[in-house]
Amino acid sequence: MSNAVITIKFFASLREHVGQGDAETSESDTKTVIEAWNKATNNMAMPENTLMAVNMDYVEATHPIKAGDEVAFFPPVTGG
Amino acid sequence: MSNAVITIKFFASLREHVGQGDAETSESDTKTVIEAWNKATNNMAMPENTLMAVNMDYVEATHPIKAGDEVAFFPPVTGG
Amino acid sequence: MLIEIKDAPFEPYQRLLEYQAAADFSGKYGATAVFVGSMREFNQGDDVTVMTLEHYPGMTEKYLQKISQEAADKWDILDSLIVHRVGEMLPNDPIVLVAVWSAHRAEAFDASRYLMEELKSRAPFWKKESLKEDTRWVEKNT
Amino acid sequence: MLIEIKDAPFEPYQRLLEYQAAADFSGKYGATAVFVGSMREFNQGDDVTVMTLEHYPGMTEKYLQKISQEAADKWDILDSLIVHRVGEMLPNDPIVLVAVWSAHRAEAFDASRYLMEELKSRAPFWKKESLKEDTRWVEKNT
Repeated sequence: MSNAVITIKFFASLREHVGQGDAETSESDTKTVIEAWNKATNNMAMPENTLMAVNMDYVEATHPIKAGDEVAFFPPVTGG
Repeated sequence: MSNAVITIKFFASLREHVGQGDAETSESDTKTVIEAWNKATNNMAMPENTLMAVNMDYVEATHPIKAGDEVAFFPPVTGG
Repeated sequence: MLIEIKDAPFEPYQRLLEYQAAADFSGKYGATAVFVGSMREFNQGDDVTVMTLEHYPGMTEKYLQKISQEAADKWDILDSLIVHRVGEMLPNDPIVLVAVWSAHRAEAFDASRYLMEELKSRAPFWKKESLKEDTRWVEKNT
Repeated sequence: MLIEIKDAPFEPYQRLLEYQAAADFSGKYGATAVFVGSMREFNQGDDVTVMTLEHYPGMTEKYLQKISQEAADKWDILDSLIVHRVGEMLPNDPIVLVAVWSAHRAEAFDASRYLMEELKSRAPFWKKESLKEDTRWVEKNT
């Protein structure tokens, strides 16, 4: 986890919406979760209700990220 | 059920307390549930919390009874 | 909607599966809420070796039917099943099974709990515990 | 306290019985509250032929573990088991099993419902329905 790469994941309808499941970015130009979204989606509008996680914990869009983090975006969950 | 007999039943700890499971009495001298108790137990004091049923429905002590009825006395229920 | 009184040990999940397999709500239920009450080997600090469940035949069935109907009237459920044991039982033996099927979960949860609470307060069953040297009637439903 | 993700069909009551038989709470539990969620053959007025459950591997397990621990902290329960299906499934297939064992019933009822509500709102699973001529993501948990 000591490299400068940030892993980005999209799930379910959001994966289909952005047209990719996994992406990467570098620490240098992505300091927050929302910046990771903008970078990976080429500034697509984020759908309302999008949930965000960093290293598998729910966070807000302004949450800081650092090298090695895994950032995930997904729609409201519908399991159970 | 057209005879003049009233059937009286005791269950669980109350059966042991009064020393009998089943009794009978006649309509002529038992017009209410409490009278059936007094008749069948020879006027024992009725334990607090005793539950009463006539024809398998919960009733109060003053509930009237008639020939053919089945009257039951039992402690609070503890199933399940 | 079925209620059963059993005077011999029963396996609640097996009974549930049999009932479900024969039921006409196949494909319609998204939720099954189940409660199983079973015999503990201790109560109020004492070891219990045997428990005897007495009931009032006839009135028991009448009240289990009545509370099943009440649940069906109060909630949008597909079906319910209550099985209750009577007679002598041993630790770990199932005492009661309550199962409710519904399209969505809230109704199954609500109705199954209602059935248990009403059963516990209105169905004429009584427990007698055999301790090492004594027997006693259970006086409170905990 | 166990959580499992299954990518093939499972029989919830069978799994529950296996778990219970191997558990160390034998003789101590008087209450088992169980919830099974299963696939319905219709949703929002449409026939559903196949459902696909996607999840976020790793985060799913983390959150199921987390809510299991929360329930264990909030209520005096003996144990809990959560099994959740992923992948393609057919009508009547079990999706989720939640089981809670406790000495008395209130705790098992409360904790099992808590686990389901938290799972439904926080565990990263997503359902996609295959209709006769289309597929769609389920957007609301009903």
